[in-house]
Amino acid sequence: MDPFLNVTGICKSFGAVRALHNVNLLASKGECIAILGENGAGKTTFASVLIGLYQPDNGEIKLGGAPVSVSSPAKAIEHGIGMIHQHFSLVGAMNAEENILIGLPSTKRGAEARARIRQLCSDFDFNVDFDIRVTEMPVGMKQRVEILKALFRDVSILILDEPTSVLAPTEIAPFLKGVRKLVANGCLVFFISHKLDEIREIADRVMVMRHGRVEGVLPVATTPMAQMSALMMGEKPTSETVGMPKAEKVRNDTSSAPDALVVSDVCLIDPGGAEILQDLTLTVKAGEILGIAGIDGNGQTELSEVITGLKRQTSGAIHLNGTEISSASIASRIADGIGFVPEDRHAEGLVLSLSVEENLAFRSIGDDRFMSGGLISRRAMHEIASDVVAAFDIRPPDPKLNASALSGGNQQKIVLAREVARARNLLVVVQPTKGLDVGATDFVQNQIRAVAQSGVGVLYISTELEHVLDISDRVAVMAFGRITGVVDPENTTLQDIGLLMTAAPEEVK
Amino acid sequence: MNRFTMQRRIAIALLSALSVGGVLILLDGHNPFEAYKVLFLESFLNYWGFSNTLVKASPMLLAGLAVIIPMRAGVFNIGGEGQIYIGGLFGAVFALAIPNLPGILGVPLIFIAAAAGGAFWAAIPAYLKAYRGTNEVIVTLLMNFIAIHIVSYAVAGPLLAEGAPYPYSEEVSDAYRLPILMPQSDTHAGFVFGLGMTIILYFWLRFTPSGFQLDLVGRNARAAAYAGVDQKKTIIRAMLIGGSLAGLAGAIEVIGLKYRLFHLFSDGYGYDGIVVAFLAALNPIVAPLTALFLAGLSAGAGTMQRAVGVDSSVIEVVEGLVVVFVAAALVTPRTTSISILKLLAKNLRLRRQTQRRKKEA
Amino acid sequence: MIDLVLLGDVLAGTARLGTPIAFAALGGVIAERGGLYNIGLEGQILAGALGAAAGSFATGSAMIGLGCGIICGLISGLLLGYMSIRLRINQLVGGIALNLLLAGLTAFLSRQIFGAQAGGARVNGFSQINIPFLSDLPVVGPSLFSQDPLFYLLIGLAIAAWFWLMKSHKGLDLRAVGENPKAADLAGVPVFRMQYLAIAVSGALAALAGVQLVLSQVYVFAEGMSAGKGFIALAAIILGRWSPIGAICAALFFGFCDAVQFKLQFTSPEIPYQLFLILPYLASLVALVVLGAKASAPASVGLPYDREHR
Amino acid sequence: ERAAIVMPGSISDNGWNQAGFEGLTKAGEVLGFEAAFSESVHQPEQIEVLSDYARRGYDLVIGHGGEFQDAVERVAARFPETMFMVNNGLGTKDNIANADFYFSQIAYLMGYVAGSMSDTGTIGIIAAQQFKFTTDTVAGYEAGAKAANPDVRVLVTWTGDWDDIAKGKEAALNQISQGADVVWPTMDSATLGSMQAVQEKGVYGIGIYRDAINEWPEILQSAILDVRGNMRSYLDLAAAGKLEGALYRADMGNELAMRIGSFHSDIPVDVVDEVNNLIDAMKSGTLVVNPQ
Ligand SMILES: Nc1ncnc2c1ncn2[C@@H]1O[C@H](COP(=O)(O)OP(=O)(O)OP(=O)(O)O)[C@@H](O)[C@H]1O
Ligand SMILES: Nc1ncnc2c1ncn2[C@@H]1O[C@H](COP(=O)(O)OP(=O)(O)OP(=O)(O)O)[C@@H](O)[C@H]1O
Ligand SMILES: [Mg+2]
Ligand SMILES: [Mg+2]
Repeated sequence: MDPFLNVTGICKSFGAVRALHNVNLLASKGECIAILGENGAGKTTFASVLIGLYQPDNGEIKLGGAPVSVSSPAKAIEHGIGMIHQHFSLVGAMNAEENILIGLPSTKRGAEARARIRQLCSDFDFNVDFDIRVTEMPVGMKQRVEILKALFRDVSILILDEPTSVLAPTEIAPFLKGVRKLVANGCLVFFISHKLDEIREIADRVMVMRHGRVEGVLPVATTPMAQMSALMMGEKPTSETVGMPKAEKVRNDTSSAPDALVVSDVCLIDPGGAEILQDLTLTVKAGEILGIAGIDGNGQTELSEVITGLKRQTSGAIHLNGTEISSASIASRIADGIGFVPEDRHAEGLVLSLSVEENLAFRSIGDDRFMSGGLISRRAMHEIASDVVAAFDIRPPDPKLNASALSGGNQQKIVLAREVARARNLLVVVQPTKGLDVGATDFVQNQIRAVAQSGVGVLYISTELEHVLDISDRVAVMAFGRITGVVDPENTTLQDIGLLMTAAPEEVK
Repeated sequence: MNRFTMQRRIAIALLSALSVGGVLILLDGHNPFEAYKVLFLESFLNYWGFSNTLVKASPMLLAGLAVIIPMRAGVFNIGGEGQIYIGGLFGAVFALAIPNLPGILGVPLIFIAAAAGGAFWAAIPAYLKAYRGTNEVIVTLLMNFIAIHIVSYAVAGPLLAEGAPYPYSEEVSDAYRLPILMPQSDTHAGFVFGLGMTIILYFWLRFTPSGFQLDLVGRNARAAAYAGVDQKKTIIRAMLIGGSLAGLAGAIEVIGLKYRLFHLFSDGYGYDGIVVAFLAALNPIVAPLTALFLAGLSAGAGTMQRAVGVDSSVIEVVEGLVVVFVAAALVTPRTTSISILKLLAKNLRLRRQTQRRKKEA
Repeated sequence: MIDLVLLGDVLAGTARLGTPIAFAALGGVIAERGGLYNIGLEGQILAGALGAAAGSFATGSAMIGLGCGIICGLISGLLLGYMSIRLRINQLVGGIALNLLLAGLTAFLSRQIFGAQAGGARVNGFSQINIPFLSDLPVVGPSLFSQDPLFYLLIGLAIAAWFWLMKSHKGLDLRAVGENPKAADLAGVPVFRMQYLAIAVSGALAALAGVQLVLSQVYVFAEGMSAGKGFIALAAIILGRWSPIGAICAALFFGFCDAVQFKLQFTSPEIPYQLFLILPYLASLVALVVLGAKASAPASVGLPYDREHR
Repeated sequence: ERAAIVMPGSISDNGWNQAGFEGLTKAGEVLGFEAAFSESVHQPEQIEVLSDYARRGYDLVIGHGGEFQDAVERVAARFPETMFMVNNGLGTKDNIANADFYFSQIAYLMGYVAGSMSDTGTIGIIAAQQFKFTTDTVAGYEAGAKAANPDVRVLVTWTGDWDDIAKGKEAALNQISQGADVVWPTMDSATLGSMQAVQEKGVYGIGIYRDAINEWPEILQSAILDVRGNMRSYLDLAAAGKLEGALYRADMGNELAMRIGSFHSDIPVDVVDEVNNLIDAMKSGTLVVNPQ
């Protein structure tokens, strides 16, 4: 029997960067193929070719034995190919329903469509607010809308590009179950992820990519994880690739350390009157990593913004090293040595139209490091960037490249590198490992640990519970804009944390 | 499209524009080759033609910069035209009110007055944009019309020169007139002044934190806020600079070219500035080139009419076509923001490489 | 009683002065909602005017003139579309160049078609239609219900455009293109086709402004007869917050101020007339500030969409 | 002999510029001049264009409109061999001649006709922009109207635009709705719009530059400012090498340049006679209209 999808000899270059090199793949219906590879390996590019977003320089795609030309996403949809994108492609000014219905034939947009959307939501156990516009949604909800959009389109090939990166742990399981159901119904699913456990759970085969080539397509069940990583990393052991020994997991004893950050009784009420943060109090000691766990959308983002000055709290106080900074400007907090990795790298972490080196500098442009004789030293900027690019293994290793040309994971590394270097007194990170491959994740976690070890307080906010537990000295759990409990990551169970995460507001009091 | 090199694209573009225009010139009963010869030779390679080009390029350059700086902060200044008028008005009023200063003192003061006028006219949309979120495009556009009428009133009323057959003011005193660069012509020092501004602004944007931060606001306002840049202040600053530059363009027209304030003294230079700015991909250092291109086109077109007798309506068509086609050639696939200079440099490098390779082979 | 007559006058003047601006503004709204600036409105008004004059001149039929005007608008719209969508020329530069080109071309052609008597060749046009009963109403009757057919067409088109844009599926798709073309593309909207459609319709609507000037107002073509209406229309788009109805209200408001301005010149001849000429612009500005036009433009307007760029 | 004319507007504007263009080309044909022209030359280009013609060896360079006065003075100083002329100019030099019209004189006659023919006692005049030409015209028109009917009300509207036809129409409609039953539009292209309104509303109009009754039957009388004739008279001098740096002012005495057109058939004989008497008085100098 002919395979359903037959991809042969696909090549794609961007300028000097060879993003795909002679990619071949056979796949049949009812199969789930994971795509694994380092940041910048070409996963998203491959998916984009399938979906008609990029035109390959070479190669052929056959569907059901017949060559097809996927010259546009609309064509792809006609052929029953759908995709969930790594970076959301939603219309901010429209609500969830409109976003899902855009582009569909009129016959599929009637009242039944609305009913079906809600049905899908409950099938997948998705919490989506249909009354607000996408711009007002927390990232997790955006991702759910993105997923719904693809699911709604009755596809025979579905490509998921890091679909779970900002889903709450509680949402991931039902989502994966839903995907399995699709596969069982004969859908061909590509699942791009850096999370080996998810791949293991859901995929039948894994296609490992490296530097734009397919290194192998292996059955998941019989291939040890180590072999997958080895293929992906090019035989080198993980820690060496990233140029640093994997740090011993040492818990810092910070009980006698001074307080780096004290947040006391902070409330934040949004213009609509909703209480986003309620009497929130927490302390981060110098040299300590305080993890914040919680389901996305419970005020974590806002907490980080209040601390860094992007939002002004309605009441309450914030102290940094004993000095009140409650009403200090963002600029003065930057000058105070607060590093901040924001949640949305495209929206605020990066300026995509600037080069990598400028992105590495823009939040500290007045620093002596970047200045000479009162002027910005482009040379210093370049040299510092060259070092960072090497240390963080940012690819392609060209600091003059526009940030927009980098893969998602490499973009994240830029933000992290910049903020880690900047943080002298406090580092606030939100979803720092989002989109990073295994090696990069280790590297970044090590960097953050190193920052803490140098005496900087770290506030580590993430929905990736494992990473939080892995790195934190203490873990505070947030729900409904409050801290519902602070636990010791060594002596706590996932269940306890799960309870705290979903604690109803009245219980919290 | 992607496969063409820069030179080829520009060449093809110009050829297409000129052949379409040539047909019209032919229809109009003239020899297109003769007309085009004049168009090119007399805009740059002829003393008088080049002087005309420079005269026009001066306000265009400053008006272009007046678009570039605000645009780099994400503010769309359509108001160059109005700012030119108000700048010219302020400069002229100052020059006429205090006619007896030595030039060395008077000219800078006139410039300051004109810059203040332009900045004042830009401050209104800037304030509305920064603090009330009002769309700046519409405010600046409407204010252009208002400014033109204000100057029209001023020169027909309070400033009207004695015995003038047309609304214009008295002449400014000799000491205040900009020096003439090319003897016997009207080429005043305005373009040199514009070049100076260009260099200052280029370095400011590229090598000072405040310039860099202004650029950030335009590229990604949220990221700029996250970098501690005060967006409101930046918008105001950018517009004040833009307005000052346009105001200076007005002053240059008054004390460099006409020596009086005239009704309708700017012929849409504020709008030409938009073309100059975007053809330069918003890079100040490229703006002199694009200003010269546009000015040369307009000067050459004029001579084409006078020397060959081509109908001015046909000339407008040719001008429009050339701008369209050249703009099309300058758009590089997928890298709209790369500046012309960069592209040229890249091209040269490529060519040298291939030549070297050929030699080696 | 005098006041009522005055009011009726002003209303009629509003409709006359506002209608061409409103057509152009409506065209601008459609284009901008699809993510394209149409700075070429001014030139397209001229194209429509010339088309209408030439069509009616050649055949003696106003309807054919109308058709020719619309076709000229469609072509000029598609031309701008090609520049903005395919060539990805900066949309402001392209629009400004198109204005230059069309100003020249219409002048050239009109001299060819109508000869030396360029301004003088008068053509057949539309006459007023009195809506039964309504046109007999006092004050508003003669001014609003006894207008040329294109005024009614404007009202009809505005409502249709509003309905299409805000309520229909294709309208949603078009708005999505203007907000985030990549998202629309990935959702299966044929982005480029939608944009060409929008810009062509936009050109045709702008051309209707010229058609109205020629076939309903002055019955001749004159060089430069758009006289800046395309630029005022750009302001009306924003003042009307990118809504078809809003833009038309804004255009009519502008027309209203212009009509009032003429009246004021009589009542206060001692005030310099330039101040009255400023009035429509100033009033629009004040309206904008008072109404607090915070509503923002379609997020991607003016940015050429390149599928492979990220 | 070569002559060039530089105009501020389009040569097909049915008004000032068209008159200038035709004036030079027609005269050129008759007198054997080589004639060149530049249209739509705006403020910043004036000096450039004028100098260019001088440099190209044109013997006579004409700036068509008072707005060229200043630029001509600048350029003329540089090209002492070239003769310059400003139509509607003010201020002569050795090589700068001026030609203009005694606007208020002919406007007075138009005002007189309008004042006599108005049933409502209200008449109007529409102009684009306020400067010497228009203010003189308005003043003469008012004076003439008052002479015919001391109680007449004269409406003046400024449109700010020479070529905006829609505005021209609106201005006329406004005057008519204010009771004006004679309207005199004095713009360029925009005049067409005003005349359209005059025709639609069934009132009278007054023409300018040429005998407009041939195009619009509702024209009572036209102020023929024959730029052609005026230019012809000084081009004749130029051809003979006798053009001097002097003011050549056309008044009712110079019929080639300034005269009235045909009377509308509605105008009673006595009014016609009175007008002719006024013309005689003007010619003889017994009637002096201000401003001169
Ligand atoms: N539009 C583009 N322009 C320029 N370069 C690009 C473009 N798209 C992809 N690339 C380059 O192609 C390579 C592959 O990128 P891709 O996004 O496919 O990586 P990825 O495997 O998805 O990585 P990640 O895990 O970080 O998302 C990268 O080096 C990237 O810089
Ligand atoms: N279209 C544009 N919009 C906004 N910013 C731009 C645009 N084009 C260039 N820039 C920016 O303007 C600044 C100066 O421009 P320039 O092109 O000289 O920089 P550059 O390319 O880094 O210079 P070089 O290559 O010589 O080092 C840079 O920050 C550049 O990124
Ligand atoms: Mg990717
Ligand atoms: Mg990734």
